[in-house]
Amino acid sequence: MADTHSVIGTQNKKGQTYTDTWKMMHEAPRTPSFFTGSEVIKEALRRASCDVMIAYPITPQSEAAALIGELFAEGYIGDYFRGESEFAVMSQCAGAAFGGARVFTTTAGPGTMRAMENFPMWAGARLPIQMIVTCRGINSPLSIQPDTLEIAYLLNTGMLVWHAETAQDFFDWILKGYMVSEEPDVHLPLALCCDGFFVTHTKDVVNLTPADMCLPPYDPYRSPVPCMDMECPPVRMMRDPFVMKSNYISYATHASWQQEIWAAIERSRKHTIKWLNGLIDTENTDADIMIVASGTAVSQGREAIRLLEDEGIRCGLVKVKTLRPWPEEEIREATKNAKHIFVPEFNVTGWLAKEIKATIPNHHRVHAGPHVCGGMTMPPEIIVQEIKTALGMKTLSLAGRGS
Amino acid sequence: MSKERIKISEDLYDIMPSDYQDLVKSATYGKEDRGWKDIGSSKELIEQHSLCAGCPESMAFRYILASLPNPEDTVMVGSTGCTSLVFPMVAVHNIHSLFGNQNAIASGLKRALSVRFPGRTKDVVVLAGDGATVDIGLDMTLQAWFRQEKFTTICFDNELYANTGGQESGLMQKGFVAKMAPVGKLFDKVRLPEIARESGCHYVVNCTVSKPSLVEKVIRNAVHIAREIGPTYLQLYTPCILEIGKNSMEGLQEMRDSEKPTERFAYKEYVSEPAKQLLAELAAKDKERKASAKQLAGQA
Amino acid sequence: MIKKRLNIRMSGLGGQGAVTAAHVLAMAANRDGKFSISNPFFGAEKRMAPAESYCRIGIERIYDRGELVFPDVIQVFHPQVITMGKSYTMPFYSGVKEGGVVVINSAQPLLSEEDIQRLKDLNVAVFYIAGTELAIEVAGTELSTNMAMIGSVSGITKCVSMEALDGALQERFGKKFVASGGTASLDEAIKKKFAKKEMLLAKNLATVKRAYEIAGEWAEKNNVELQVGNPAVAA
Amino acid sequence: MTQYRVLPGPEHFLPPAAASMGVYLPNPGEAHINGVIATEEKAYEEAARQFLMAKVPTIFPGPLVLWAWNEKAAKKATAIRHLYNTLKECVQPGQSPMLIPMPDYRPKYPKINPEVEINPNHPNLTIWHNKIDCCMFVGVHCHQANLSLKIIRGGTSCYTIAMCAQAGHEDAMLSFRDASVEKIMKLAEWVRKLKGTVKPRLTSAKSGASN
Repeated sequence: MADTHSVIGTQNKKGQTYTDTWKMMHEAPRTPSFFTGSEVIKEALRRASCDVMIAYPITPQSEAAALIGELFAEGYIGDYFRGESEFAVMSQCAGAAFGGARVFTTTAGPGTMRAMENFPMWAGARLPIQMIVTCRGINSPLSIQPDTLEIAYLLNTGMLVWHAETAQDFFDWILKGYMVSEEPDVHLPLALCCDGFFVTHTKDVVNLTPADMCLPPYDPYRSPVPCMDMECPPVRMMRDPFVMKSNYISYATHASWQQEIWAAIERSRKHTIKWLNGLIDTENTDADIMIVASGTAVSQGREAIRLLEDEGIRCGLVKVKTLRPWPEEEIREATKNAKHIFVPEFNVTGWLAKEIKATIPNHHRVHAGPHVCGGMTMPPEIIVQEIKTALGMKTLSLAGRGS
Repeated sequence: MSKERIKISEDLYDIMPSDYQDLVKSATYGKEDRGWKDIGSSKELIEQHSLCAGCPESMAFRYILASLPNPEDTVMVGSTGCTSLVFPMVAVHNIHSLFGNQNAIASGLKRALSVRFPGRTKDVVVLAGDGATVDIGLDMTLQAWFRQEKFTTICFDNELYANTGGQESGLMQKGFVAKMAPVGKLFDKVRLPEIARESGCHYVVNCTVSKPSLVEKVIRNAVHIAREIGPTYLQLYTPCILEIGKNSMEGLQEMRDSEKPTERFAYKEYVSEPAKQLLAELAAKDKERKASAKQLAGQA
Repeated sequence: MIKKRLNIRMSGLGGQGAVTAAHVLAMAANRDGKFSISNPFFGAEKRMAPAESYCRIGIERIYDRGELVFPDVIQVFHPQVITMGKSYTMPFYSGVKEGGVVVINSAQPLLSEEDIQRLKDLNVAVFYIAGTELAIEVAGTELSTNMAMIGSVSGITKCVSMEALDGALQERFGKKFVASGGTASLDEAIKKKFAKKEMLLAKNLATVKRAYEIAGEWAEKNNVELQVGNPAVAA
Repeated sequence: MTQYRVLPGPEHFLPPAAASMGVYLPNPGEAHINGVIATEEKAYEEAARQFLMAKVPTIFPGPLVLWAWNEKAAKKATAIRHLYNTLKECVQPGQSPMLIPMPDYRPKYPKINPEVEINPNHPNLTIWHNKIDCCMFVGVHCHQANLSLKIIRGGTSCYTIAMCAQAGHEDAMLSFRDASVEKIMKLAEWVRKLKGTVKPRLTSAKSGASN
């Protein structure tokens, strides 16, 4: 029976040393590397002691999924194969997780939607699968461009949902993500999202941990539910039996089961705050104007804040790192001084603005925008214009390209 | 799990419900030549279930569980349907997740067990109804066979959706009038056994569960071949007496009637060349074992 | 003009290596200790269809991502970008910032009177370089056109040093490099053109150098100054 | 800091999960009482007191200790038996300690026998039938323990204790974490220590909303 702590200091078959994750992430030396987001996902997986990765082609995650295949060929991943569709892949991931493996997969846009039936099942079954979501358009007409609408659909599946801003977030959060989602009191799947292309296909400097260090392996016997390998009790065990009156069971069981999933998301706060150093990052929370955003919109917000500074306008920032658990208290506190709260988003419905409005007092302070979608870029100039317009300041009109 | 590890803690043995005490005392985990004949003389791996009285599915379950070569190292995968009312009562780890994804679950499961327990026997057996196997799950059924996933797929074919109240299914006979087939089913029963052969299965059998000895034989063959060579498929007729308007005691006769040479469930078998070799080797070993056993008996 | 950030938009046709050009330029800037980010236009790459890439170089950390809507420099890799409108925008220079530069790969002028006037109003300098001819002359293949374009933008803006470009080329073509579909096959194509990898590197570098010189001279003669640096210090 | 307290029920038709009310699990070395972080020493004393106050103090061992699937499990089973025996020795006339297993988590057909087992899908059948007014879960998988604890809090007035081998349970009124043989033995010592110093409750468990 695998004991996570007893193996620390020993080596795996690739000669990597199983290292205490906290030391590996916080104390080990870092090497700056100029990589695309896809390459960074591969480098994180090289260090993740992953048992099973299942792949399927869909832009913009295909490159990362294929690169992990190379890792498998090199012997860093236990098993790897291409499934037949996202629905099947997510079920194959579930099968591997039921069997006690540390599982990884990647998907995007329409793939996320096709696989959707699996996600509440993953959460209900307490499977700590990690899924990278490189967001892209999901509606007709087809678009492979960045668009974060699919995240709105993931928010109520019972999965943990994090939204990475940069490739650096990706590298760190993939590894830290397993530490949070595999905690026995959490033990939930993690959807680690990013805005497709903006992160996956952009070359940027990322600081990597040493390649000869890797995470301790997953210990399925700390799971809050029995692992299906015929190595642990009870021997008469079905994952997971129907809960209905015809089984002489109270509906209260299913209700309590659902509550337990959301309780587990709540429990993840403590661990997530420790590993991600808080559920949000903030800058200048004393400013009258705040930008609250997640993912690439945070980056665009940072550029906008610089442009505003050049014009003598002070603007603060809240980077929302985790959407589930939702940082309600943190956002309320960080925006308590703000007179205007701007929420730039790469989707048409403004789901983040809605969540924030439901969270803070005096939500008339929230300006839901600017919005772009369908792959449009959000130039910082557009955010500046939105803010100045709302403040009643003059701005030159910024038509998009084609003017 | 070795038989030795299926053991109750001594200091709490007395408070364990009797069905578990019996399971430890007289179930046939680890018994080399376990089979249907153990039924009655040993504790079965299935507890009281909630299927209809006389349901042939319950017979099938009992024969299959009595015949699995290594229940102590077998994990089963089911799907939504009547079978999922039985699985909670089965003393072998088993999984239900969604309707129709059983062969995808099994693919991931088998690979995970191979990674975690290299060089050890870990059998995976899928058991699902015809709706799950042939309709909603057909894609994943076939793709697992294309990929040569090393597990057994068993289809309980009752030729309709029983758990939801008797709707048309792909394995239903042409012309049969059912819910959602108000004027009778308009196309032929899907020929999955033939499709299975063409899709890469190394052992395919189409039969009823009227004869326990036959069920035992095909289950052992299917599991051994899946373990050593590649995918295997069993399509077993387990009529839904309720939906075809029969009485509890008429299930067996229904199966006997439909396994006649000209009928839909006349015994059909396909064995690939490598599978034939393996079966021959297993038969030889078996003979040896019996001979030496006899010898020992002679000496005694 | 000295700016904290130089935003470069490269408009070309699929197969010309515009994506590679942006990557190499960014890698070079990174080697020079500047901050840089490069990314392709996010679309299906098709030969001879419009293709675009973006390179951002600055003296402070760069967060901005994606398509460059308001560039300082626009590079036109192929005449058809202008003559046949094979551009994501009409006109190809829309969004260009005041005091910017447009670099066009063409032996003869292509701009209409109206375009010339509009660019003049924006105080945007236009530089023509016969990049493809130069590539054929120096490297012996039109596939090195992107090298000529890298050279010209560096020559005008001095945004990267020749040493850094040399190193970036080594890194890009010297070792196994992860590239997606179209770019990967382009790598294969250009490797076939050269007997040895060393040869490929040498010829490409030579093309970059030559374009760097030509563009540098032009910038000096027409005192076009657009550089990356700290305006505060420069002032 | 949440004002919510995890107290004996019957609490509600569908009570909330304590974690969703802002109750946090103890850190290593700590325990919680009614949802408030407490020292382990304090928790031992309170748990022992609750046991000795109860009319039917009961231990519910789960599959992880009922089965000798590894050495540690068998040793914990011995410790649990010792705790039960200690309880029997330390209670006063009229108090009747019980040791009832949770052998598995399946929806059992046709129904469980509440005299000999407890099931996480309808734990209250066993609580009500045996008039259990204080119970301790040990060796139950965390997910299943949480279901049981919450359903019990919803429908009965039973005081619940969790001796959890992992991170503990907010849905119990008192929870230890990182349970070990030593911790179970230590609880037994406390029961012995408080013998005769605690006045037993006279009334037995009220039953509440039926689930």
